[in-house]
Amino acid sequence: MSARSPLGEIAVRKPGAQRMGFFTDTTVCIGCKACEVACKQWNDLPADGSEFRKGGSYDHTGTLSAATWRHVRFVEALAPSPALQREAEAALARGIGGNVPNIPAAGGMPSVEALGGAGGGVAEHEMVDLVGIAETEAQPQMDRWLFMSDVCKHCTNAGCLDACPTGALVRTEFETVILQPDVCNGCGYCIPSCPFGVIDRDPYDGRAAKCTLCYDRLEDGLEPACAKACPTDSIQFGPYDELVETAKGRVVALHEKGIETAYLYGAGDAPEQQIAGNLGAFFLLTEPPERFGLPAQADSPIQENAPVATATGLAAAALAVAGTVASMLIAHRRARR
Amino acid sequence: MGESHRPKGFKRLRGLPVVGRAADWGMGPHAVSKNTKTAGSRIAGLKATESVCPYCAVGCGQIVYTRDGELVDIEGNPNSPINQGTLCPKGSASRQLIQQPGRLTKVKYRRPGGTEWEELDLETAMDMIAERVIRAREDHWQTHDEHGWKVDRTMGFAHLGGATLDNEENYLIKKFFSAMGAVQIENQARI
Amino acid sequence: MVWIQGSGMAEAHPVGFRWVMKAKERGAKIIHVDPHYSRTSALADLYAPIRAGSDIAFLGGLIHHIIETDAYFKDYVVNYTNAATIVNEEFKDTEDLEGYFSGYDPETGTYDRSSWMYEGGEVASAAGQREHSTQAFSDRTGAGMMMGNVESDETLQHPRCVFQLLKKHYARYTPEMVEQVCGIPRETFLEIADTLIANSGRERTGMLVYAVGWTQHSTGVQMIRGGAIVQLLLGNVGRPGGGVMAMRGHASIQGSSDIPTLYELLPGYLPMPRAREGEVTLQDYVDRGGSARGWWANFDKYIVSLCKAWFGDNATPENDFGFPWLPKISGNHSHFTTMMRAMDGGLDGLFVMGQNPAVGSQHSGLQRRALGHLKWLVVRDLADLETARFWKDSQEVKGGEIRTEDIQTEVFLMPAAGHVEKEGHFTNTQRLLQWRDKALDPPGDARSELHFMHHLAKRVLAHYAGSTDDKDWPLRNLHWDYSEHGQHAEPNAEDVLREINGYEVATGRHLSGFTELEADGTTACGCWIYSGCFADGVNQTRRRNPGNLDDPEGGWVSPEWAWAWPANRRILYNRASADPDGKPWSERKKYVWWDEEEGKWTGYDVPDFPAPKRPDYKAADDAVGMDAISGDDPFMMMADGRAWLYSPSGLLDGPMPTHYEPFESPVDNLLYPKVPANPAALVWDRNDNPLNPPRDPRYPVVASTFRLTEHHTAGPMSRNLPWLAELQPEMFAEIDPMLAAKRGIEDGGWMCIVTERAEIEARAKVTHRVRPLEIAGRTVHQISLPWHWGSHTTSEQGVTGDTTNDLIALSGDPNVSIEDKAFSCNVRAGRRHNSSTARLAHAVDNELKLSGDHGAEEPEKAGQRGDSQHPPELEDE
Amino acid sequence: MSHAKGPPPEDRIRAGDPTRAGTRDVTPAVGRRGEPGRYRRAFEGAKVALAKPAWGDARWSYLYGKDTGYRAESANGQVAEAARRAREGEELPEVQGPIIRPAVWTWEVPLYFWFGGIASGSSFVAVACDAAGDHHSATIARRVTLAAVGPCAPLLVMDLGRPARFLNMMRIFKPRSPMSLGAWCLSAFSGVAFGAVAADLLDRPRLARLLGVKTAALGTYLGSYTGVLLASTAVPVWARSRLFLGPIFIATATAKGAAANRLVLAATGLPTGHPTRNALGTIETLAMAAELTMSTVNKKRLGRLARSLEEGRPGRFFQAAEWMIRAGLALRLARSRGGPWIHHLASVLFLLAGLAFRFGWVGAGRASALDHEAVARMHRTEQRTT
Repeated sequence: MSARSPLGEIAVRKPGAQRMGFFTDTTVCIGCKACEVACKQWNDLPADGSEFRKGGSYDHTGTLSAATWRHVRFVEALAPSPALQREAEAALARGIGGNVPNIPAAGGMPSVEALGGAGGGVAEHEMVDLVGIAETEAQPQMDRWLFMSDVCKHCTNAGCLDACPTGALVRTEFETVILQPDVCNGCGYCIPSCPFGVIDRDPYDGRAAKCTLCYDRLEDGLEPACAKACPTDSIQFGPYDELVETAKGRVVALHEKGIETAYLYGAGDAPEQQIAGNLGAFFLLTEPPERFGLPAQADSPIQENAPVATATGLAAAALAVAGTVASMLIAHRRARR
Repeated sequence: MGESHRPKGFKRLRGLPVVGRAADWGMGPHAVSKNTKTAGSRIAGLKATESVCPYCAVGCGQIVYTRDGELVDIEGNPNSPINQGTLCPKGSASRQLIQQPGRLTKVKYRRPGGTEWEELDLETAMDMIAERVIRAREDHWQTHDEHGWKVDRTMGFAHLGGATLDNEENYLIKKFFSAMGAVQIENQARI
Repeated sequence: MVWIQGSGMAEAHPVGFRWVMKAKERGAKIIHVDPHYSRTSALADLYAPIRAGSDIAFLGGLIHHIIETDAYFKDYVVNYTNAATIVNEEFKDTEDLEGYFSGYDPETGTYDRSSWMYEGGEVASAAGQREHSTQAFSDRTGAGMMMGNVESDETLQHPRCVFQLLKKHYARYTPEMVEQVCGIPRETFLEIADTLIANSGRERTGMLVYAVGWTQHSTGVQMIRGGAIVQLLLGNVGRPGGGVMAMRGHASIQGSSDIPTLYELLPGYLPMPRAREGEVTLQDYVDRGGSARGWWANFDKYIVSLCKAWFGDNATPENDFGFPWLPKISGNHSHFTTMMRAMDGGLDGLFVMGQNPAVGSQHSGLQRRALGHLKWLVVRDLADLETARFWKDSQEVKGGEIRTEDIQTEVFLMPAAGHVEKEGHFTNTQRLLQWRDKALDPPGDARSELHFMHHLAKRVLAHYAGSTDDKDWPLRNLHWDYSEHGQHAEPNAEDVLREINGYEVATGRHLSGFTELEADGTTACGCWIYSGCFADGVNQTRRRNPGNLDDPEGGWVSPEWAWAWPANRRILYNRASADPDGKPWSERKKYVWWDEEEGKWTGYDVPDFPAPKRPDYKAADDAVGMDAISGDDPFMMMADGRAWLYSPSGLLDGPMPTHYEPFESPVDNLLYPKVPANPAALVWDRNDNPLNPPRDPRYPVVASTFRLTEHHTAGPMSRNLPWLAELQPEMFAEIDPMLAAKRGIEDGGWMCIVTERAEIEARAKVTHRVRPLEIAGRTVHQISLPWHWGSHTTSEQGVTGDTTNDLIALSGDPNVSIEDKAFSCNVRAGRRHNSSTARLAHAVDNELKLSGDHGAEEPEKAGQRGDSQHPPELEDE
Repeated sequence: MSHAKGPPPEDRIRAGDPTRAGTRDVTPAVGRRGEPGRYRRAFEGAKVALAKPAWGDARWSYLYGKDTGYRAESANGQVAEAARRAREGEELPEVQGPIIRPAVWTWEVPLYFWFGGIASGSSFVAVACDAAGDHHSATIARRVTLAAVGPCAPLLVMDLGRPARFLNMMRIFKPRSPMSLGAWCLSAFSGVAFGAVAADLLDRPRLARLLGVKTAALGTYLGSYTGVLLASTAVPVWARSRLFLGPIFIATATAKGAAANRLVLAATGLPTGHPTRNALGTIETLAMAAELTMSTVNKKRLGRLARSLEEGRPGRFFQAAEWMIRAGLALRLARSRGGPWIHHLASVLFLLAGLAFRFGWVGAGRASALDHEAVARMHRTEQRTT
């Protein structure tokens, strides 16, 4: 299984160059956001607005954007409450495998009404009882708090790269995908073409922008700013094949430690299961991808859809031309008669 | 996983003789701009100075890259056994600390009862402060305290600060203010 | 094993946590005990939520469990601690006196500590000294104690031996009690205890990490003592992978204690001369501070060398080296006391350098008001900040309570140089002195503090040059000789460091270490513990060779990276890493050992022991100085060479940590119902410092504060920086979903937090990370508050918010006057209507309620509150 | 254009702060948009001081060594199997979005789609008229084509974030990108359509007819690529409509082209009952009927995803479009009694319906992209429409 990009896609060709990538291991991430800041520092990106976001735990960045190329997601994972646990166990015992009751969302707090709150001035003695009941019966317990530093995936099958009409997006000798700011005219097509919601057009500047995997640093043999800053090496950088080997070993090591939900997102998959032909920046996760805002499966939308859509479109167009001509001929023939 | 998941269509297209090559048109070297061709790090060849992060007490090593006396970049020092090149978000932002918006470059002065800042010349300010310290020392000098104990000190002025200052600075603060007889010298270590 | 309690290490020291993660990958267990489920908890193997302020009950529980299960490291405990030492008959425990130790004086709220002494030992200083401001220096080290006749029982069976006293003192700190007091389920507690035990001993070591989550309590020092006792019982001190790690919060906060800008200390932890103890002559001072036995026999050398550094050639044996002219302290001159003197109009001027008390100091509403009573204020910082502009747009001014025009304070806001714009060194949390080279010039009129102090000193010294007044002797004779360079006449920082390192007066030769210091005036040294940092005329703090970190033979010690005090030692008391015979306890944990062939101590680090002293050396009873320390007494700074499980002296509030509730606690003290709070703790009892009455139903919620990774302390170094400000844009409070539902508070919505001092508003972060705790059969809610926000920012992309410290009363640990951060409060939905501290507006004219003479400068201003002040009718509620 | 108003905050900060103090530049470092690192080596050929060459500082990990349990020997298939477990299965775990970004396009784009559709449809009409021998109508249709394609380029340029760089569209020819092909197609179409009209004016009918055929050939792509362009994105409602979007867009293009020409021909004096007018009426009716059918089928197929086509503003656009089509069709059926104005009204309704469809489709993309669960579900469910 090859993680190589097709040679024809590589725009910058240099002898001896090899694919470089990121391996982001969420099991050692401490959610400090050093990567976000180090990225902004090196790339001289502006702050992206100071909005207090609800429901996102400590995430006030929200998404990757034209001015934010690393973004740390926070997931407050809840374990089921004792009551739910019992219900689930009972269900399993009855043989209703897989149909385990849903665990409430981390962001979704129980509403005031649901918990029987009467607004502001509840007397202390009232409180104790209600709390006690809620505690033991319905309250889910905080289980794990997960952090994941998201970034451009530098896909093998890159949607943005396929979409770009100006050649502003190119694949480099490191098989990363970068946007050349001196070329981009801000057509915006790359934005919906990215299956990971990475690239964005800056509302002030008008051009699109995203992670370059620090192309300028790579040229001088420097590690990308985020990977360098990461205090716990949650973000690792290196030759892609080596990284994938390390990461696979990590998954096995975690399985041996009993963390059986650990898996790689974007590398090490069987060919028919690859995400966008494998990701240049891949992740080690312990929860389903959707918890981190990642799709379970993805590919370059153009590679996936454009051939068939073009075919049906053109076929329909041919039909339309034929139909138009036919109608016209029929009408005129009828008129002549 | 069904076969349908794979972009077989595109892969197959790419395999075709002419169409296949056309699939990669527009993506080769001619898409590369001049700037990209000459891309490189903005710190190559710059003066590098070794420093230490000013935030918490872990003491991470930093490298400061400057060009003609102007700050270009601060990043972690990979040689430091403490941080091995890494930095936390605050340390990573320390260039912005130096080049921060609203960085003071002039002495600001607020006169008694004043409603706005005024600007002062540094030397004037230093003279004014020296005069006030001397007066405060004299006005509140105690040879003995109210219990009759010999104290030889002034209670007229106090000092607070020091936890982010250099030890050399703290040393001069302690040495000089003690020589003046001041005892109310404190810092963050207690707060 | 890494045990983190009272610290959010991953939040506040992310890069330090790098090594915790490495340890975790190597198989170490990470334990986090904290009221606040933080990013540290998320990475820990085991997390236990604890009610803020109940840590001693937990620690006592651990001590109880370790002793009960016989799990302590016997060889270590018997040989290296004072477990076997017998305490005199007068001593009475809190178990005997229902919450008090013997010697309590309810009138003054202080202890007479003479009854806590060892049998046969004597305290050299007068009994009953009440200098609670300044923990008597001699006490800390046992210096001055006569150890010769002290008795011990190595079988640990004597009913009055320290071990048995510990056992008795903590007999009621059972897992069940821990559950009741701390809210930690019994199973979780036992799991933690057993993990600690399993990871300690000969083959394994465990490390304890704490930070201001412990220090900032009315029982802060005793919490740390409790942690130390656990670590000593488990044999985790002086060994690699062990220790009690204080995670310090500022770049050089360690340095600013070593070379202290602290009122009760001189450089190198020498005490300031104390008027009350009559330390007027050098001899008095040395007699009280020095010690006949142990390291402190060198005390006179350090103080004389310091005086030589300060007064140069003018310091002579005839004039006691100028010592008599040093100012003397007489009570508590700490920051809080000083600010209250300012409040009452007793202070003319204040220098604030790189600090923001208007946000960062406890009871900041009072701090801001006090600033307005100064005649002048000098603030030095990188940008405008709340402390400098309190007269312009503070809460009180904006709220209309105080008019700007009425504030007569003259303010100088001086532009300071940043860390890369000056050279000098920081001392980090592990005592490493690290030099920073200067990278660029500061902009405009910005200058370093070194420049400021140097040029201020030159002006003042010139003024006094012709004075003949005796009080001006120190200024006339001050040795102030630092070379200047550059267009701004910047003093040379290395010159200052050379003086700190010390030199031979006659030749100017740099000293190689404090062992070269003499008491006869032939050496000068600005800080004895730093002596050696400029050995051989080389700036040792500028060394940057990390060595081979992968070398299994101690490569990780990196002895040639920078320089650690003392004498470049990386682990203190590392003699304890070897057994009494001088052999490493285990091959796995070897660090420093006795080399019989060479006849000296050797190892990966600089041995913290006299190199040629044989492990089998036995000190004679009448030996003095270092000769009194036997070859198997690793804790050589203590007079008995032992680590103290029981502190016969040194602490003002008890020889053993005892659980007391915080002053503002919503629950009773289950262990000592008659003594809710630390009876010896400090409280400034004033109208403008009102306390929430204990167990007041109006304040049912426990609050504690914490730090965020994205911000730094009071905010001027982070809130003005767009890159950091956007990451945590608003002040928030973390609150559990149940309490939120009760109060109608919605996630992301506004809420208010109320105490007697203030009402602040914050965004609600409703999260399951915060858990209500079961405390003694009732549910107690906790909220957690970050404290980084203030009212001013310099930039459009900076952030502002309400100040958490507005909420907190002034109170303090009796030993070190550090604030108490656990408090009670109430919360409601919505925004505040008045300025945050409007509640104080009418309380500022101080009417005296209670006072006690504690030897403070103005005794009526500092009071102390023990149980006696608690309204009795609330006791049985 | 989606440009934010006024200077960005960091520029305001820079403008408010001094730039020099003493010897130092004190311009605050608050970032600059769109200029990643500025990519410029300070000194050509120079090394970076205190950094190990060839990514040396990154080529080791403190986590990965013999002393950590960081890595184990990789077992065959275990890693892929772990990923399969986490990523497969119909049941959707909790989604913490957003997953993708919506397109940033504003009103210019649907309007461009609309004009492009008319132009494309008109080019078909011109060819048909020529084929049927009605060269007069063909000339008119070629003019309508040119007139309709006229606003397209300006609209496209206006939508760019950097309109001054619109020529960069011509920098490369990239068949893979519908946007690139579309831009090339649009310029070729415009050029050829202009040539055809010029040939008409210069009285070169044979050339005009030839160019007319070429225009129509390009028109097949111009009319359909807009649908392809939307279908080739990660937006669920577009991507999952990939089989229908091209045909739907072509159908409306054909209808709009016919309708526009019918109206123009009527206005320029082509009499009622003229076979071309009749034929055009038939074409628009059939095309719109086809569109309505395909839309309905597509919506059925989309299932839950169709919500973004039914709700909110885009939903209202779709409803309006569908009602206009139904009304138009009804009017057509009633035409015998109502006379030509009814007929014209139907054509106008079809034209407007086409416009509403375009706005509806573009708007639905936004809603769909922000429906995190829909995005997640699209990638979870295994059976994809082919």
